[in-house]
Amino acid sequence: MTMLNPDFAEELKQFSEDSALACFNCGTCAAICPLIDSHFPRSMIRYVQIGAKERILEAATELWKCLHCGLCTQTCPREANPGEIILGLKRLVLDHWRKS
Amino acid sequence: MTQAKEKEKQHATKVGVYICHCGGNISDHVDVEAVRRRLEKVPGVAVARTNMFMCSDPGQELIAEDLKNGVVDRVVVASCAPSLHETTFRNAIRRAGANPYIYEHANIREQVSWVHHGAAATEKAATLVEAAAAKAGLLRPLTPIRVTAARHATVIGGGVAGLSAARDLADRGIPVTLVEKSPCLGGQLARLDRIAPTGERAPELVRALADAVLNHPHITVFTDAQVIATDGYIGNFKLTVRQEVASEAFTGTEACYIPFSGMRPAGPSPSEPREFNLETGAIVVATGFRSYEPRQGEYGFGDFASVITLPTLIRKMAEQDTEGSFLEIDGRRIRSVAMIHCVGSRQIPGIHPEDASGRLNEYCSRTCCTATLNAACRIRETHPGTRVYELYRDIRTYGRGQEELYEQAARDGVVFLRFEPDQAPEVVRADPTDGYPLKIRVTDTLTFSENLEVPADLVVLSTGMEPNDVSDLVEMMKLPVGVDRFLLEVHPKLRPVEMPVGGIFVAGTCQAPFDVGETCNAAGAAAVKAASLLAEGHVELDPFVAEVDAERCKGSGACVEACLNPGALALVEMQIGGQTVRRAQVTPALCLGCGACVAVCPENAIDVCGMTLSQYEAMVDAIVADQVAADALR
Amino acid sequence: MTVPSQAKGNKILVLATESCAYPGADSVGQAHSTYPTNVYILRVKAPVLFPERFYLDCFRKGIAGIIVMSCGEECPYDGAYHALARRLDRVYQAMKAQGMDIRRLRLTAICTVCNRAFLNEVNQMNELVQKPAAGEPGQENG
Amino acid sequence: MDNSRNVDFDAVVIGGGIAGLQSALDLADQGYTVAVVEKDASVGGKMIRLSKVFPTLDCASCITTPKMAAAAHHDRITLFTYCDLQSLRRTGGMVRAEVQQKPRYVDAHKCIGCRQCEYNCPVMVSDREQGGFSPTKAIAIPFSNAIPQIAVLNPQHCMLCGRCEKVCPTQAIDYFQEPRSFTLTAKVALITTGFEMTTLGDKPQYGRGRIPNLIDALQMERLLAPHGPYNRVLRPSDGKVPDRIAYIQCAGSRDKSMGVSYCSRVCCMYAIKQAMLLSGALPLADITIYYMDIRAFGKGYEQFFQNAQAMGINFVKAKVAAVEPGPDGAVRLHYEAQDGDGVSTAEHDMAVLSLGLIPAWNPEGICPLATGPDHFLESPRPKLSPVATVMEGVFTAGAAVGPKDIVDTITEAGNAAMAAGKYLAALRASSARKHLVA
Repeated sequence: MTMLNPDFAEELKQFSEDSALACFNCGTCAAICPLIDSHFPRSMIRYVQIGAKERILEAATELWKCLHCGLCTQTCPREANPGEIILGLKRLVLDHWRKS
Repeated sequence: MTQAKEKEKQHATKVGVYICHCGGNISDHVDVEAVRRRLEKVPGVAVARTNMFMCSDPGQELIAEDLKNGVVDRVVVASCAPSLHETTFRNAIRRAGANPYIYEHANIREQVSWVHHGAAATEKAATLVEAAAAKAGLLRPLTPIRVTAARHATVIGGGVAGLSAARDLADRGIPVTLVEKSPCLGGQLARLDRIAPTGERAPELVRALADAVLNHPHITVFTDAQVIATDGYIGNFKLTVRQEVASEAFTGTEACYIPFSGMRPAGPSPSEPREFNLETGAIVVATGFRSYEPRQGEYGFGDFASVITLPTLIRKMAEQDTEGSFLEIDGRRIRSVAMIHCVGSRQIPGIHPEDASGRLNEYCSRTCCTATLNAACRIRETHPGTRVYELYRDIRTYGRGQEELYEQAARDGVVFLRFEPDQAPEVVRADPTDGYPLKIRVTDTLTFSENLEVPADLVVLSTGMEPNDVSDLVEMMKLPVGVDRFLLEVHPKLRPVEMPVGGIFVAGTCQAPFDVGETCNAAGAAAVKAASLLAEGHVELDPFVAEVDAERCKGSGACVEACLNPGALALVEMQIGGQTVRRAQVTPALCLGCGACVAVCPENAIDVCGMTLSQYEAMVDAIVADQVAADALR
Repeated sequence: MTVPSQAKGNKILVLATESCAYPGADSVGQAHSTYPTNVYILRVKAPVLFPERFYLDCFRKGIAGIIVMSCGEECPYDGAYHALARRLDRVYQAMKAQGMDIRRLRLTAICTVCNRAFLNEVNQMNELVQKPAAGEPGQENG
Repeated sequence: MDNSRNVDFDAVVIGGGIAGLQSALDLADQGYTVAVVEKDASVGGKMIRLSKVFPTLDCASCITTPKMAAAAHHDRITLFTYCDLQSLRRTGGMVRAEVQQKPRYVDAHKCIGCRQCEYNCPVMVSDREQGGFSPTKAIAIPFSNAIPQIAVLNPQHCMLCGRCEKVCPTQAIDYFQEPRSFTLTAKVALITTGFEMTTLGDKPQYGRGRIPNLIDALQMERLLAPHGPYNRVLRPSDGKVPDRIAYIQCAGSRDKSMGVSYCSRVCCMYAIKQAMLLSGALPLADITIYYMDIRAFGKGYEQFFQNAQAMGINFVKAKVAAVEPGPDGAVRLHYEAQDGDGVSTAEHDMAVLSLGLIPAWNPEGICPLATGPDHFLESPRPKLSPVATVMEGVFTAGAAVGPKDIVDTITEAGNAAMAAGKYLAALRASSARKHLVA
């Protein structure tokens, strides 16, 4: 059982634009992503929404598979800017690694 | 009329038979040409024609031309169910200058081509059309019954729909009486605060509408009042209204708005219950809805004080109307609110339990998604410290400005979780270490069906709509009720605000869940039908009523005894051949046309116009004709 | 030659009320369900119109079965249903007196969405009229 | 239909779809005279082009044609078809509508709708009324149940061979017909201009309309219609009976990458309706609806959705991200299966884009009506008077004022007729008062 942690979104604000909450989980970004055949990047965005920071850290290496081609951001129906969120998460993870 | 004479008459008429392909709906299964060829040979049938769409303009024109040219004087159209197009063709005949009651309809789509296939379908279609032609041969021109209509309408229910319909009718110059059960006007709208998505204040909307109604010279309002008896018919209803003594004494000389109750008209109310009669031409039923009451234990309702319904939340928030980092409810600081959608709506047999009377609300209540999002946005705006979670099945923000509200809620930080109906969230007491009194366990499909826990100080149930219990009106006025228990219109597209009893209309949430704007549309649509009805001062009714053959009637009185509508039939003294005799007489506007009298007359002296016993006998003869022919060959 | 599905002499007459059973039959059509072709539906305002002799005449003319599909207790004409039920009792007595199988006349209530009930009724009656049995019209004395 | 001179009415209705027809009928039944201005050659709007309608599955033609005929035959209603509205102004308490009738190249008074011109015309033209799947002629009656039944010549394709002129029994062909302008005056106006669909080309990821067997929902309406192009459902590229059919929801709604952020309100229900009709027409076919939220909000709609699930129609919660052509005419979809294995592809024999609704008319330059951010007409009082506009004496109903299904449109049209009727009654009363004073 994962307990939701809504404060994580706040924490992320210092690293990224605050658009993860705009995502309505349609999956376009995951399906359009040419590199990663999983739920990525929606999985990361969803973890931000529910505040599952440890999940993001566990799967951190996935973030670096993203080459920022911009397709997800271009096609996002809610303009949630998935590319920017992934970039922010990279910063967050780096910061976490630096601190630990 | 003797049988021989009737036969003679049947053959003296020229029946036109018009068979519809229905663009393949019929002709894919019924050989329409074969039917036409067979009908052409039937004695009494002058012409038989076919058309791709008989209901289309060229189709109707075929009939009109034949009538105008004197080729036919009786008409049979074989097409879809009569409920769809009987009126269409009667009107076409009327436009061609003929009497619309020389028409008979044969249903060869719903009752043939859609249920039978192959040669047997064609055979049956032909037989049904032959039967219709046999009846048509015996039809007589009839004159509609003209009834004067009281230029007055009664609206039952003083919520948005009732107020709006009353004002509409009164603005058209029609005097209106509005009867409201409770002491106040405004209905369920008075129990709301800000209305999504425009943010308008419900009390202001109620006040505006109620003021217009209370100050209207053509509207009389009775609160604490109910219709307890109805009588009469379209244009001439007689209602008995009972007004109770107001539960709380109110003697104000001006109407006043009571928050969460509505607009209280100026007093004083009667000191004793009173009953009075109303004569009215049309009735608008606008009896509204009530909010679903969750069952004991449903998502913890009743088990935990901090599980409340959305209407309760709206009221508590409005009454406090505070700003501040955290929402406070009953003095408790709310850090986290979880809102659960579809409570008492979209219930599924086998998953959701039925209530004591076996009912299940399988319908969507239409308004709750937006109302919930609206409340969530409001909380996030005025109490940014309070977290909001929404647990939903589908977000149904279908209306204008509603999808935007959904996005705004998301951007304001509302977290959405989606559950499948067979994996409903569970509201449980949290562990002391969780720091919250309650938590909700949910299998969230947005998070790859992981099991998540939502911490909650407050759980809000988005309860759906149920129609108000109007079984007394349903009984009295013979109103049809759908499987969803809302009042059932005649047809959602052809006659969306009409009840089958002429002159009775339906408006608003007693018919289906609607939001405020949709309710006003429904009220306007009902009002426009009532206005059209009452505009002329008289109403024309179908002439399908009993008729006495005074020559045959011996005055036995059997019909009067059998008659189901007191007053429709009576024995009266009249002069026949210089003698005073007692004979049966019909009051057409009161006759229901049921035919109870027909069956009991020992002299066959009474019949229902347009559906006489001999017409039915002719149809049966046509149906068995092939057997008779086969027997003859044997 | 295949036997036509609509063998002679097995026609079923349905008297269907215009406010309940007749739209009910239409609803069966809208669902594109199928039922035997020997079922002939006549639209009636209220079956209370028909005197006893109408039913007996129909059987005499060769109708094999009659189903009166009324609105039941929902009947829009107060009291008509009971008057109808009493009348049909008298028809049953007459049928018995003539040695007819009284199952060939059925009184039932069908609503506008009673698709399954409608199909049940017509299928049951069809089964009955397909078997030549004692009491078939015309064989009363056999 | 003599429109050579200016004519006075109580009300002018702009748009002869179901909303306009219903308002016109409800106004005329109250005793008012009504002019209906329709841009197409036939009234009936989008509804007459549909196969069947949800949730009753009545045939659309059976509900629309009686209303079309009733309006056409009503003593107090005059139809002006094939007419564009040039301007609509209020002056001196009156509404003046400048209207231009497009040339049919056929004399409307002489044409008897016999179709001899159509039968004899040698030029085949793709029939837009049949989704472009079957041909019509360069001169033709617009469609079988059109009202009025008057032929229209398509000048873009006509070769001026003269055959139609030769065979016309009433000498109705007029190759030199010019547009005709006239003015209608009325006391109130109703704007019921309806909607158009977004286009297949809106999203590059959906192939911009160039993927074979990826069609739009209105085209599927024609394939399903009893009087459709093939009289059965076949896929357009090769005439094969499709076994696997997909519906792509929100393919023109709720998607800012396509410029439409709102919900088009009807697509869930029309997709479910078409899926049910398809499973009736092709009982063995696999039908899948890819959706984000099923919005079955109206009376009887949820039950309709449940019935579709019970019939075996598959519902997959996913927004299709991209579509591309597959082998043998198949259509390949890419999506993220939320409950399954993440990113998935699926091949279907054909796929239908559930396109969204956009307004069919823009008041800019024609009349001073305001539009909202979604470009539909603005309704300043959407709660208590959804049919009011910012112009006095001008009312609106139906999809002109936001996407709407037929049931809601018909009810709203009734309310618009009520509002217009009230306005007319008030005018009548005040002019009577003036008379008394004078």
